[in-house]
Amino acid sequence: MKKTDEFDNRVEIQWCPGCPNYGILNALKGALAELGKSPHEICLVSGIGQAAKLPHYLKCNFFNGLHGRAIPVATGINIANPDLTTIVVTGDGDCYGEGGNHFIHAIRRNPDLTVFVHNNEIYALTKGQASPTTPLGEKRRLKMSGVEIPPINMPAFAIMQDCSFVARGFAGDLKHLQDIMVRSIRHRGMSYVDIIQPCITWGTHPVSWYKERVRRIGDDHNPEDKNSALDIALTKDGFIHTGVLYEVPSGNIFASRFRKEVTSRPLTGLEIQSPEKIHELLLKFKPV
Amino acid sequence: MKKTDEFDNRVEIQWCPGCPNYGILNALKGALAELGKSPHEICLVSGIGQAAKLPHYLKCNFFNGLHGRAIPVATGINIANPDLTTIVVTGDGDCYGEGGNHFIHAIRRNPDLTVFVHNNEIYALTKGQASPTTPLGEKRRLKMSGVEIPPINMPAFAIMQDCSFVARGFAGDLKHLQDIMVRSIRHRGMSYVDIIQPCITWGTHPVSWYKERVRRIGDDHNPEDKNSALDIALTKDGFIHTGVLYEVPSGNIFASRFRKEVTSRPLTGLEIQSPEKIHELLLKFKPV
Amino acid sequence: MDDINVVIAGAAGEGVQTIGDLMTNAVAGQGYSVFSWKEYESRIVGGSNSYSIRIGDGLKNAPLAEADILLALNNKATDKYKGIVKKTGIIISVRKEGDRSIPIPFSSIAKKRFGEEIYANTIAIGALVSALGMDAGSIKEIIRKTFSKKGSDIVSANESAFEEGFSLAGKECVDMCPWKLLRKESGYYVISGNEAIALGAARGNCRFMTAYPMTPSTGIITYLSSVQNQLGIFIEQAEDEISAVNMAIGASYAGIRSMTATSGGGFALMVEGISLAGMTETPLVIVLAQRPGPATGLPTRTAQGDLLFAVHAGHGEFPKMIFAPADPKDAFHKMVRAFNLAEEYQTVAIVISDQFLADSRFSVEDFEVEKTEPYFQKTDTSGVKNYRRYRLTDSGISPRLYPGISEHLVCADSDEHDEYGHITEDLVKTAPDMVKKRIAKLEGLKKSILLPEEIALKDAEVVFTGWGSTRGAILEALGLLKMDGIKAGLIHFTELWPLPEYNFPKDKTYWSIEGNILGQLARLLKGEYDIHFKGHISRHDGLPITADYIRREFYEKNR
Amino acid sequence: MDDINVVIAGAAGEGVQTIGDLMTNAVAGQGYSVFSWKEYESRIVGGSNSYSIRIGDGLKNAPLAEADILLALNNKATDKYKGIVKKTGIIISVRKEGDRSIPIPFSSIAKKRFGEEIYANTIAIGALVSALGMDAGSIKEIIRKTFSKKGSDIVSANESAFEEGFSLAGKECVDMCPWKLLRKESGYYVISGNEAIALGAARGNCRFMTAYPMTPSTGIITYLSSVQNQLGIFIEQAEDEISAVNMAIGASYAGIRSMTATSGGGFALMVEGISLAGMTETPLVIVLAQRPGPATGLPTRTAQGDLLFAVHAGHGEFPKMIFAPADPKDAFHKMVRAFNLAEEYQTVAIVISDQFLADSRFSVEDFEVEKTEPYFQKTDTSGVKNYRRYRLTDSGISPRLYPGISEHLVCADSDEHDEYGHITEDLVKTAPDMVKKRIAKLEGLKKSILLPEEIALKDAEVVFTGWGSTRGAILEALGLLKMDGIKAGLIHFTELWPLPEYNFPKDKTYWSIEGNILGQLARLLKGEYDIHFKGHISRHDGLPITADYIRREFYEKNR
Ligand SMILES: Cc1ncc(C[n+]2csc(CCOP(=O)(O)OP(=O)(O)O)c2C)c(N)n1
Ligand SMILES: Cc1ncc(C[n+]2csc(CCOP(=O)(O)OP(=O)(O)O)c2C)c(N)n1
Ligand code: SF4
Ligand code: SF4
Ligand SMILES: [Mg+2]
Ligand SMILES: [Mg+2]
Repeated sequence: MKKTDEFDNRVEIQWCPGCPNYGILNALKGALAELGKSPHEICLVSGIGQAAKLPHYLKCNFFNGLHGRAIPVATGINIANPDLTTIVVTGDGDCYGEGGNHFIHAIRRNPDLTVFVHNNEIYALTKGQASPTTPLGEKRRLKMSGVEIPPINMPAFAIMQDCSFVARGFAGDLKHLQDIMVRSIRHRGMSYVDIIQPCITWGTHPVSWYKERVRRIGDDHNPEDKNSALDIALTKDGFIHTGVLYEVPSGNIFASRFRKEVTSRPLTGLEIQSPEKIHELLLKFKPV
Repeated sequence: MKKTDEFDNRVEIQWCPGCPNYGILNALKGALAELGKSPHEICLVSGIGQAAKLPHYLKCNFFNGLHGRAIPVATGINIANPDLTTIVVTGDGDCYGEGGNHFIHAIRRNPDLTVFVHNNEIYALTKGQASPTTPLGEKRRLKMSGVEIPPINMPAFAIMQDCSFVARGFAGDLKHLQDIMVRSIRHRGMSYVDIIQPCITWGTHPVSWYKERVRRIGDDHNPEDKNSALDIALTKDGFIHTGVLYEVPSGNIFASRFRKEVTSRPLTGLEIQSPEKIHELLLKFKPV
Repeated sequence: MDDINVVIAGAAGEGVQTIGDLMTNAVAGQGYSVFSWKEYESRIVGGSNSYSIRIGDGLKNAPLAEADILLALNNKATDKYKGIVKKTGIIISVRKEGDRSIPIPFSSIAKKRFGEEIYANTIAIGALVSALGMDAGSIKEIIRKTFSKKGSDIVSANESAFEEGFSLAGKECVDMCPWKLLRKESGYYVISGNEAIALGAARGNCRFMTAYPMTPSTGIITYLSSVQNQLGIFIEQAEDEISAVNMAIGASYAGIRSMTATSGGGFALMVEGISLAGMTETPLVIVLAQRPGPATGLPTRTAQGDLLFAVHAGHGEFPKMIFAPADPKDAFHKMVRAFNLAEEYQTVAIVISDQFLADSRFSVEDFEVEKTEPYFQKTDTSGVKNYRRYRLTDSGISPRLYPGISEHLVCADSDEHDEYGHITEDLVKTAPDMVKKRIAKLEGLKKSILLPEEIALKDAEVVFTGWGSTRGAILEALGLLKMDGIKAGLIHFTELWPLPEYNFPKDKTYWSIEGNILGQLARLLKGEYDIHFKGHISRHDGLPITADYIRREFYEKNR
Repeated sequence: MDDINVVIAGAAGEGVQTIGDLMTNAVAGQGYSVFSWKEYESRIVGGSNSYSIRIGDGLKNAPLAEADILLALNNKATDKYKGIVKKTGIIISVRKEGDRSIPIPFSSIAKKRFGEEIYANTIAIGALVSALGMDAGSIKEIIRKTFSKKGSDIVSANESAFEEGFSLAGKECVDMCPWKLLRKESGYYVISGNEAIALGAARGNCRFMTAYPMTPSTGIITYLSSVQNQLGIFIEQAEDEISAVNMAIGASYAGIRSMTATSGGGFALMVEGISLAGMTETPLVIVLAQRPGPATGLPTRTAQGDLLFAVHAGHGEFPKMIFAPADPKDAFHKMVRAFNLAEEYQTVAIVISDQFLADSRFSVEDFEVEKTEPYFQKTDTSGVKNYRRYRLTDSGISPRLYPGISEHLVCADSDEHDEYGHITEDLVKTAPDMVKKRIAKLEGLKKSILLPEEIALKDAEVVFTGWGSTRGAILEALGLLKMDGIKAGLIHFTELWPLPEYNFPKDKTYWSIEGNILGQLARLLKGEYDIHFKGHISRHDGLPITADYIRREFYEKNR
């Protein structure tokens, strides 16, 4: 097996000391090592935010793009070269706020990507505004009397829309998180993990508060059972349920018809378009 | 009661003869008359598409804006003047495609708006491409071998996210549609009606095909029962279930805290900001 | 038989498009050059549309304001368009309309004779073919082919309908119709700007196109989607334009040539992505098909209103290129150039077309497909230990590799970054150096951009400046003015950013001709060169500029 | 005691901001003018930040490159910043650093004496207060107030920490610290550009602000949200910038003054909305707080790189206004003007600031709150039977009503429309007339826009052109150059689009000074006026332009 430190680099990390993002970074390195991947086989794609800085801290190819737009970029990469292990690293603001439209349509499109959402229920990099997952009543910058609109439940939406791998992880339970990551990266088709990642600088609660509220989903849950998965995702018992909620073999994977009918090779490997083909098509524009 | 023809105007309608949009237009006029509204009390807001042309054909105030952006415009109007009956008229492409992010966040924000989505499962104005609601396998421009990605189920999402009024109407069952419209406009908070509106020019099926597949939801369904509403929305039995799926009293309506704490009057009616207030606040910037 | 303009008018859905397309192909099939352009409203049925077919012996790729033959499918259309018919022209219409008209009540005859209104179109075609003095036999062949899938009954009914129209018009034509389109040996391609752009992209080795539908750009992806398997180009409809531009950037980063296309409003949504391509130095080709704005504007009409917006699109400072092809053949080659230069300079190339170029069908003698070749940057990394995606170089061009193809890691960043692609906050050296590196590419680019085309400059007293799709009309206007004794020339731009080193002759009087109200190219030129304009000929009513229009405006404004 | 520059440096989260804010207030509270600016990295903890406080007798609202006093909270900060300390200056730092330094190991003393590192900041404040020769009593009072909520133990520990720092520094200071900040009677407002913009908007009767957070614009909505109930301004965080701009447009259409604010990337996303406001003729105010691009760029730094983008933002052609305030007082009034003119001309006003203006704290003697007044268009509709929202007028300005306020229907359309707001396809008259109507507003606007400010023009040989927040630094540079015997003047723009009628004096040598690499204002001026530039002084490293920098570059480029 590969070693985790193969993914180390010497870039200075800009997160606050003690931020749970460090744990997620390590879990990801662990998962990649466990999967036997090499840095050049991986491409991390991110937007902007604290989470979105992660690709800089892991030796790999990466594209650190615009706020909210990681998923389309990753989809494009996947089109060009499906042999790359392409992983989106994003935040709750990045993915569910600015990038909300791409996320919901990516689920339909089902590209062979893995999406990790560092969900800290806040816009951390911009210093503490509410995000789409901030619970009702929590105090956030611009909403100092408490947030008035309810959070979005994206895991539930994803299950409902038949995203074939939906999980929830916790940055305070790294072994479990690493397992989930391994499974999600192995999964063919779009896999999605919402990772609870307390922000210890701007957030309302310390990591310990979350630890008390996290419950691993029991073995009695069958991840192929959509109703039960949806039930767990919709449960509002004050607990955060972590584990794989939903996992079924992916149906149509993005671009599969094209790969079957035209070429199964990465498009990066195609020969240059022959001028003969162009002549051939042009001829159809010559009326006789 | 008002008369429907109070809402007639003399603008030439640009829809194809026989398009079910005519029926929706009439149902809306009927509903507004039934509610006793006058033209100047109403503001229709739309984006771009065939559906989005509707405001031109009904005597009222309107803002016919950009493709996909009707909901934010309507939300802004609602902030300024909640006394207006503000109704969004949009299409499946407009609302679930280009405007998807606004729709999912509007549900959370819960402004006192009504949203009618003319769902023809196609981009009609641009001549027949697939929309986010086009069923798998249907042939559409750009996808002449059949659409490969599954449709989005927005009514289910809306129910899941506690949108307090979710219904489905059918342009081939206008009496029923008008009833639903009346109820939805009366509802306080965001109400949302997805209206099946076959496109007889570019669509795959004639109105009769839909007629065979539409089933009114029975009286045994309790619209306050969220689980049952979700069940119906998620049902894939080949039938289209019309009626009010979900209706509960709205929780926090958008801006209600501000209306309570600051002013319940429309902001359009406020006095001009007094310079004294400015002086008062400026003083806080004078260190002593 | 040198220059005949046929205008077909009617409501949307009434057959204008069908008749126009069939006649265009039929006439072209006889060996004539044709130029067809459409004028239609943003609706699917109704309204009033027109389809003009200009028929020539040699190339005549520009719209004419006047018609030799008007075929009006309903009375409203007759009323609206009869004014454009020349004194020597004729009208074929439902009712009698003056001396020089051939009345044929298409629908009622169709209904009476063949039981269905649907045959009205074929009757009209028959009449037109007769008026043009064409050989009925070969056109009947086309009709047979067109309807062959519908069964022999339908075929023979259409044949009869054709003959009916042919003979009805034939009788009336006798003294009025001087035209005789005999079959010739030559042959032209007949192609729209959108189709040529699509094929040019394919020739440039584009492998991925994604777009969100928007008139008048949609034709590009529509055509490509119909040949995607043949060409091996992956096509994806995006959920919005923001996704489209970012998908294209992602695919390009990963190593395939990618593009998107849109119109003004969609382009506006792509602007942040343009800046991203500039910062990450990712090649990106965007086609911007203009229509009149602002906002939704006139969605099915034409304009040249987005030039300054495109040139300055994107926050921050970075190099980009702007092309504006003059016609389909030019568009074909410009696409190849756009892909080549976007790759060479690792930045954005915007190809600006407009509804007129996008939708009109032009004749092309020879595409010279081989004239422009796709070329590819080769980065030799043998011996490279320490690969740096953004290595500082004098040209500003860094070695570009693709992720996953080698052991070298390819790191792209939208933040200001160091040579490796990692975020930097070093304001002393790294950050300003990177700014300079990106801007340095402008130097090379300015040399790669083609100089404007100079026409009849030497003797000219009046010189017009133009850009893009108006070239054909302006050329024709030069001819008209020459007949009036005016020595006029043209400096025409089809590559317009960054503006190249160029000296405008000093002793001329300059006039700009543009499809916008502000004179956008003129403004750009004023900012860059030492040039003054005496006047601006501007069209901003949604219609294409014609030679006629230019002459009229020139006299009007020159008084 | 006329001009002292104090620089506080350390890691993010270490207290630089806290110390800087407290000292700014303390010094200002003593009656001095202060000017503070921050320089920080895009991270929450760590890195290296600085906070400069310039203290003066009169207004000194510009950054200085050199420091009289450096307070360095850790050794890395000492290393990075010691170079900027003047020969006559001193360093207060953890370790001894040359002759003129006062070593105070803040953290270890804090830990030793008070059990917690947290008191290090208060020790540092004590030292600084001592070095500046300030009265300890009044500053202690501020410290008491600051910590009063935390209980008396904390208050007294902080008092002791303060005294500890005060006396430690006092001992070393003896020969090194000439400064004596005695309390004075005068008093200034100390305010950031963002806060002044927010209050200006309130003064302009803004009733709705919506934005998506984006550095450095966020301060505006953050401040307004803290006083929303007092002012009666509704605040909403949008799900993205596209929503923000469209919500603002909706609210404005419905009758309340509305605004949004963002930075380059978010502005890019709003561009389609800008075009919408132009077409529907809806007043809209957008604040664009610049930071270095392209793309994410340097998110916490400053630049003037988005001018040309902003001027040309939006597809199609329509009038818009661009303001670029020089300082907070100017920003306050510009906001009122932006709201007034956006309403008068029914279109978009963009107010361009930058990170330097947004975040720095400036002294203001008197805001003259009453000088600019919000004024409102009144539309008399008594007797109007047939209300037309887009009635054609010579000025291009049509009678604007709000929906629901009267029986008159207010119909707004993003398509080209007739006078009633209904979609038109009439290309003969309605469409081109509407284009002309909108563009006609430019005439009035050009007269409403203020002429540039002229400084020392008469005798000047060299004339600089500048815009926006660089005014303070350029003014100071004029002074430096004067001492060198160079006669320099300034033409400074704070309202820059549409450019007004203006004659640049002919006999001058022009240089542009801008926080960008391409000389964007210079390009704009070249396109509009008859002006040539001898050179461009450009800063593009993310830092604000200083007088020093201007002088150095001027000599460098003038050799
Ligand atoms: C178009 C655009 N809008 C806004 C921003 C500013 N911005 C950067 S990160 C961020 C929020 C990040 O929140 P999240 O994704 O939850 O990441 P976190 O910092 O919490 O990990 C915002 C609003 C931006 N960079 N680009
Ligand atoms: C930004 C932008 N992108 C694309 C378009 C082109 N466009 C106009 S309507 C439309 C689709 C409309 O589909 P839908 O909302 O379902 O309306 P329908 O015509 O089917 O009623 C599109 C893509 C546009 N006007 N603006
Ligand atoms: S601000 Fe919060 S999320 Fe960001 S690095 Fe610090 S602790 Fe982590
Ligand atoms: S194209 Fe379809 S949706 Fe549009 S008007 Fe015609 S029938 Fe109706
Ligand atoms: Mg977050
Ligand atoms: Mg539709």
